[in-house]
Amino acid sequence: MRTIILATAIRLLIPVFQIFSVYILFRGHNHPGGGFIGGLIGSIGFIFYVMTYGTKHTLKNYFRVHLKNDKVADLHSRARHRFHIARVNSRYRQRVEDEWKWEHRIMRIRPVYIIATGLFLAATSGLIGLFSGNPYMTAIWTGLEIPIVGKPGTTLLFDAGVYLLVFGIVLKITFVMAEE
Amino acid sequence: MLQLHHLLLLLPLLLPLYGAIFCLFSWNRVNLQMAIACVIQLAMVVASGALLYAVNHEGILVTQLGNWPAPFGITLVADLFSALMVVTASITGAAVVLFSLRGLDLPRQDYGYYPLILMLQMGVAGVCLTGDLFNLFVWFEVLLICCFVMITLGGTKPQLEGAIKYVTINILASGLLLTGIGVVYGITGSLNMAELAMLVRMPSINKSLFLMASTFFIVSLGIKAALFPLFFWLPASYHTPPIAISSFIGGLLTKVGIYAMIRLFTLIFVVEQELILAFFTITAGFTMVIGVLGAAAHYDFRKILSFHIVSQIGYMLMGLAIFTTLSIAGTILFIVHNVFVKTNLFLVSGVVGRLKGSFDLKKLGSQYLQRPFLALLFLISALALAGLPPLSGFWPKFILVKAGLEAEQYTIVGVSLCVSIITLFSMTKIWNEVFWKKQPETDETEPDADRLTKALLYAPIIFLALCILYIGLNAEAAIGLAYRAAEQVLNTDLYINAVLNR
Amino acid sequence: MDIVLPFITGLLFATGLYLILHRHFFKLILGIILFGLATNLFIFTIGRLTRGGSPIIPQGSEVAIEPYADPVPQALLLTAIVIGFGIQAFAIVLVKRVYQAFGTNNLDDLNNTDKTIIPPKE
Amino acid sequence: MLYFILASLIYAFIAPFVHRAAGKYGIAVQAGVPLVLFVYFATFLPDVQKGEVYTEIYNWVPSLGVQLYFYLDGLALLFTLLISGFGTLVMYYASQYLKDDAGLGRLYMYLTLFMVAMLGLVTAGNLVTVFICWELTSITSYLLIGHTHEKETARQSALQALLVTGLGGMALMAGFVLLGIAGDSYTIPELLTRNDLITHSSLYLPMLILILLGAFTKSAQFPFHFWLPNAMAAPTPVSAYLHSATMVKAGIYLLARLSPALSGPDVWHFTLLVIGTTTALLGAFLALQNSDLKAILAYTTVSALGLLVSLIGLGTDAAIQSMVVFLLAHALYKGGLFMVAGNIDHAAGTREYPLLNGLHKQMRFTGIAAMLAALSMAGVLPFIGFIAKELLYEAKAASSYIILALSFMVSVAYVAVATIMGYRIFWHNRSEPTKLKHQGQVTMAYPPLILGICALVFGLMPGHFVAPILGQAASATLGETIDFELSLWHGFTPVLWLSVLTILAGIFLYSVLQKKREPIAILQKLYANGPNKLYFVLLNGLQRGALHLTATIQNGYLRLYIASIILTQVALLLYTIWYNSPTLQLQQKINLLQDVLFHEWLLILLVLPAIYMLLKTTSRLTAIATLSIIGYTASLLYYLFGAPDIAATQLLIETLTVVIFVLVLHKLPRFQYLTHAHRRIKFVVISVLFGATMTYVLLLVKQFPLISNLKEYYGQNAYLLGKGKNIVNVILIDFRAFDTLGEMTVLAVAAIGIFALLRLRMDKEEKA
Amino acid sequence: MEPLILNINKSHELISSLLILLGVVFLLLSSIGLLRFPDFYTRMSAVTKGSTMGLGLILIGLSVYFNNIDVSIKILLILFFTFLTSPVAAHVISRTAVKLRVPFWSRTNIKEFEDYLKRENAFEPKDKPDEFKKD
Amino acid sequence: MSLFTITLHIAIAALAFSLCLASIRFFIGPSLPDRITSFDVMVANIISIIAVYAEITGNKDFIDVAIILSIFGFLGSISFAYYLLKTNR
Repeated sequence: MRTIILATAIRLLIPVFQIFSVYILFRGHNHPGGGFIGGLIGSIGFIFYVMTYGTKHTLKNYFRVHLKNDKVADLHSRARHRFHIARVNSRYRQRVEDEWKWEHRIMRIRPVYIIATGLFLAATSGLIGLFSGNPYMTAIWTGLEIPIVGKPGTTLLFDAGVYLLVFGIVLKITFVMAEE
Repeated sequence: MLQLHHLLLLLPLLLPLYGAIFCLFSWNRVNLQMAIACVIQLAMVVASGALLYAVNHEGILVTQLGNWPAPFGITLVADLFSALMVVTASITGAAVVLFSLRGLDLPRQDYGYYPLILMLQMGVAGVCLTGDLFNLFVWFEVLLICCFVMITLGGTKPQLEGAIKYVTINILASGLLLTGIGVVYGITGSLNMAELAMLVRMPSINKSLFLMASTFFIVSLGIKAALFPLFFWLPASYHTPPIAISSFIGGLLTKVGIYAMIRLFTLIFVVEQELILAFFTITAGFTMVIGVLGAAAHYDFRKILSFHIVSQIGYMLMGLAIFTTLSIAGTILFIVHNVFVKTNLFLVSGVVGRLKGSFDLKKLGSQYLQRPFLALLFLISALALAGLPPLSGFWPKFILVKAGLEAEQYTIVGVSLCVSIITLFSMTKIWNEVFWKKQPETDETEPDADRLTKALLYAPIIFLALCILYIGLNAEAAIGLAYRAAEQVLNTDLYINAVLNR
Repeated sequence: MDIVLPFITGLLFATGLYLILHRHFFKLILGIILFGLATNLFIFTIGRLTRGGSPIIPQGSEVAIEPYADPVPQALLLTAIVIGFGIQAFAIVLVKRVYQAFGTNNLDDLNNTDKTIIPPKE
Repeated sequence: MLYFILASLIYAFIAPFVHRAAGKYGIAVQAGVPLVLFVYFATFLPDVQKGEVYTEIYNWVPSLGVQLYFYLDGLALLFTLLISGFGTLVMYYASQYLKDDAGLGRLYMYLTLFMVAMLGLVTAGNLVTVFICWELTSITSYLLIGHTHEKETARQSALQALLVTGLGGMALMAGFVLLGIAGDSYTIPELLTRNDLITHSSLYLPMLILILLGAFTKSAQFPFHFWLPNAMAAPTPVSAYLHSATMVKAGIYLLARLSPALSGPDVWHFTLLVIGTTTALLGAFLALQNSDLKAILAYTTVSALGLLVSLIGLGTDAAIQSMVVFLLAHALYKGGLFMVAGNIDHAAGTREYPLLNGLHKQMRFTGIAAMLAALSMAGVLPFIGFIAKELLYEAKAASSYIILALSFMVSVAYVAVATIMGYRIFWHNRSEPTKLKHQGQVTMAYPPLILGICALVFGLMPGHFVAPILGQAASATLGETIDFELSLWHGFTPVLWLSVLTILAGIFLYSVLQKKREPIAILQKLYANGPNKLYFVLLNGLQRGALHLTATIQNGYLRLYIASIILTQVALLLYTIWYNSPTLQLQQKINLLQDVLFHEWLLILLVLPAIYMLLKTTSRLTAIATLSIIGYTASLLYYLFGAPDIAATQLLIETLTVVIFVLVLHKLPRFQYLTHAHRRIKFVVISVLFGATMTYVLLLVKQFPLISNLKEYYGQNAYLLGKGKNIVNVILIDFRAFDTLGEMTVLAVAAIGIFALLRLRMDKEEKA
Repeated sequence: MEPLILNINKSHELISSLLILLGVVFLLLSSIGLLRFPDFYTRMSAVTKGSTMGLGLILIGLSVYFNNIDVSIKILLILFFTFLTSPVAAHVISRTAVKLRVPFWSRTNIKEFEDYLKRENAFEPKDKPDEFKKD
Repeated sequence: MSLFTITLHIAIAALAFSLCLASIRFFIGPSLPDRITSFDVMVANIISIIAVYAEITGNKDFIDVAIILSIFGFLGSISFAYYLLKTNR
């Protein structure tokens, strides 16, 4: 389904969805929204992407992080090396991908890891209360007041866990199914 | 700083959760997952043992999650009964995990078996420890979906075939359970089990509506516990997955359903009790009889065991139906004993199946001469299942019979005794066919197992057999515990006061 | 609306069950989803309905101002919906796999493991 | 005493290893264990003979009133001596008889286990302990009878024995519990003193029936006698042990033990007498019909057990006295004869006595042993069997002449059997002596010889050895102290003449049997349809019935399963509604219809055709789209009634379901109508019923006000304590965050499950 | 029940309600078009423009009513999404329709497409699922 | 009830009516793309209903639902199209 109109629209929409999803996550405490809805919105862009480009392309473009390029590090200064890594990991990743070299160490971000991180965040947000002598999941609040978020506390951590989990799950399901 | 009882109540839930998380993090490294699972299981046994110890010495433990007062947040409660369940589950889980190190084929282990079994344990602990009706539903769903996945893990044809029935019927059950919870909320406006128990005992509550609500719980929990007109999913599916899975599911899950029934029908649904108990009595009788007849009819090792699960659920329900302290104690003891025994029998069948490559009784034989030690282990579990003294099965049966006769419920006692004879018959059928009979000629060669594999396969069976023997021989400890647990279960004021902190 | 929604719920229950009782896979899965929908609607209806007021504390206030809908059934419902989604997704995939493995769309062809077969009398 | 029994129990489990390690000389250890026990119990003789009772109490399960209560009085001591003494002989005999058997080690184990169980049974002073040992003897005897387990018959007989005695065991358990309830105690000594309480209890009759059922099955009384002859499939040492002195006598022991507590009412005496006499006659008759030596012995054992039961049933002093003497005599001669039969079987390879002739030259010692035992059995003068028979006749004569006549007939049969065993096989020389496979082993003849000599010695000097202990046993059975004297010679009393007559008649019967060998056909046929047949019919019926029932119930059709589940739910709901429930105020409801707004009506209008469409469509995609329309409508309803969070979630879920469907849809089956329309009717009925019931429930519940303090609490505190303004969200991640944690777990597992389901395919033939 | 008062003072209410009514009319018209037009392609054209327009008007009316920066941003966001996605969706669906050879109205001038349609036929599957024949 | 509210109620009724009209097209078909189109229109109608309802209740938060629906309605129609193309390929 790679029509040029759809493909372009999707490419544009993905970052919008991402930002919007984080927004929904953060304001969920005071307005409709929250981790679940946010996670779904965040992952929806990738569903589109999978539908238009296929699983492999999606994985290649978004779920491989090029961490290091040792050879380059020898040639350049530290600052340039950092820049290079940033470049490799952001805008120009496709171009780097094309000239495959062993020096690029690639880390796969598996959806399972996202799921596990989400669960871990959610479970651990409760532990903070537990180890301060209260029951599990007792909320601890910071004194700050941030515009959209309100007062951040452990519940926000919990919500972020839900977000990541839902994100990971939708990705996992979509990838597996689309590969069929 | 950290308060111990908060931690104790949570460890049975958090340990498997964190174990599962770490297993997910080490997704492609099975060996690491094995190590994590083993360590977590060991820790679970210790933690649940500590919980039981604490409950035994200090009475009912309560923690209000999130520090919200009782009816508003979610409460975790551990009385003796639930602590016993948790201990039983964790011991069984440890045995099964040990078994599955070598008893389960590697691809299955690779595809998330360990996180699944850990989350399943979390679900079981959640059901046992929660003091909130909706939370109960959530944990039921957790263990349900874990079961779905574990039953289909591997995706062989029989597995899929069994799973489709299992999944459909259990989804229905969940729907009905949710509906029931909705009705209860619609009547009382509360979800906390202790508060509900308090409300139900007030004159202002509409008793007939509450009776109506209880039917949803009878049916949905009855499906999960595999009662008579609702048990069909169990024989359809439990014999299809690999043994390491079906032993855990078959050993534990229906008992969790019975646990929930006992909890709810002693605590909350106490309106029009004669009616409910009469229904339970009839159902218990039919469950026993139909289950055991199914076992008598079949010639497949695992199918026989599956039908026996149904039959034994009848005994447990019978204890609830008689509704005296003694009978509830009998049921509690029966649950504990039956989890061990059933798991162990499944594991024995797994060893036989793994070493001989078949579960069909007609194709097996000569195991008595080839593996006398395994025969002994099987005999211990089988006789315990049939309730022969002085193994663990005898005491709960005796207690139930005693309680039943004291309560003048002669019919159900008679039925239960006849059923136990047929149970004995079907167990000896396995013994006759698998162990005594001469091996029929087959051209299949026996897969050989190395020493470590054998040790890992046998170790959990020996361990569980020792548990069975321990319960049987040192019955006073177990019975005393069960009796006190039953007293706690029936003395609802204790529960209500502990939770609502009055 | 308090009077009409129960009927809709009952209708959805009936339809869902009727679809489940078909022997066709696809209808089974449709029925399961519809049944879940009916259950959700049931819970929503049984916590009394309030037209309009959402359980969100308005700006400038520290407590909720009546009339607002009972937030408890809503919270339960959210959890139930999400759980139901997880299970339904699994069920859909399961049905697909069963269809793939057996090549049949008839549930009645799937009673090999379960059916008790009476052997002929010797 | 506990330590002795425990030690031998533990020894039982290491017996196979001892056997393997010690080889040929292991028998010293194996037989040594019962010997030590015998000696140990013998040390109690002096005390017990004085009428003292030795007790030892350990608490086991005090909460159920279960103790390890050892209660050693005369009766118990008699049995312990029999058991351990016989145990010694049988161990030795087994070591000779099964010299080359691979399973000998295990046989030792089971024999020792069995012995310990029997000892526990007779010394136990607590009903529960009695029952535990009772069941242990059942299960060990199952394992013993099935020793030659690769033979079909052995397995079947073992199963039969187990099922019959197990059935009795279950009955016994219930009976014991009832007895415990009626007598308000589980300790036997206490129960023995509460005869009045028990016999006047309303539970007496069921209790009696249940206990008798247990005792009768164990002691092979009519109609449960059939398992005993079949159990002869066991190797002879086992038969000699189980079926002469020990297991079958457990029932007798139990009756004797409980007789002080239970006797009194006519029903007790009558039942025992009738059943006992019937069994005695039947057993004697069947013994004469058979030609297999072990079968003959088995049936005479059945018959003897019947006599013992009838004696207990008589319950007079004389009857009980004769009971204990006959018990001892029977154990001695029957054990010996079994071993003799085993020796013959071992040497000749057959047990059909018509084939056996003139064996005395080849098996001299066995012959002598057989002769001694047979004489005792026939009740010839200097043997203990004679004393037993005298007493028997005296006891019976005191009650009724009919019973005496019956006893006489039974005794005549015994004489005939004894003649066969002691004379026919060994000294009957009319035809060629049978060729043996190998010479009789002298070592195998020792145990029966010892038993025979015992019978002789006890007969000659009854007062010295046996009278005191037998007296105590009789007292224990009667529940009161009695004078007990045994003497060989009573003078020329009528009873003596009767004895002589018995022997003459028996020899006459024997000679008749020699000529006319054909069994009586009609009776044979009648018996072939007797209890044994009944057992098999029942067993097969059970299996086939179970099969048919299971095939009906577990039929593999998911639809029917679901229909039955839903019907149960509906039935329960309707019953509770009918039983007692507030009526639905319909008028009030109809008035409410005015409140429904126009657009709400329109939304509902949307649902109805959508449902119709869903049922009618033949396109998969349309069905999914219709489903999502219904879902969107529902979410719009949520939205309109103040639940934006649910509405949003429902929309997302609905769309995501569509996506999942779409991703797997082309792998899903096409639409087809598989069920015929007329079949669908009943499903329509069930569905409509279910939907209507749910609607009714909903309307009914909504009729009453909902008083919930949750809503108010959350409304008050969501912002102040939970720091969030969206109450639903605060509930989800703070008040009830634990639910959400569970929900997350479900989702994570579902994802893993979908992944595993799609990727992992263990079926090899199926391509991934 | 309060008396019906046309509160002119609240001019944003007036403007908003007018805009909304206008939008509703657009939506209604597009629905009618969807129902009445003869073939898929004409319906498509009626719908995409009409419904997007109607939705836009309603949303603008909403933002006028609330007159609030938050709401306006959100509404801009919706408008952005709708204006971006609605044509894309229409494009994708019509493309699909052409590929599936959904029939044209008899009076459509089809000649200029003929080449394209022929090329499309090469991609036709051999075994077509039956549901397309039915629908 | 002011005239403004009445106007909005009329608007919402009209939108619901429009929804019904679209659903009629959905039910009569005849081709699948037709259905998808009408599905699109229905989503637009639902968004409008949500918007108007937010105005009736004066609750700004309700608009969020509209945003979410506007995103996801797109996903629905795209995935239907995806299916049609995928089975057709």
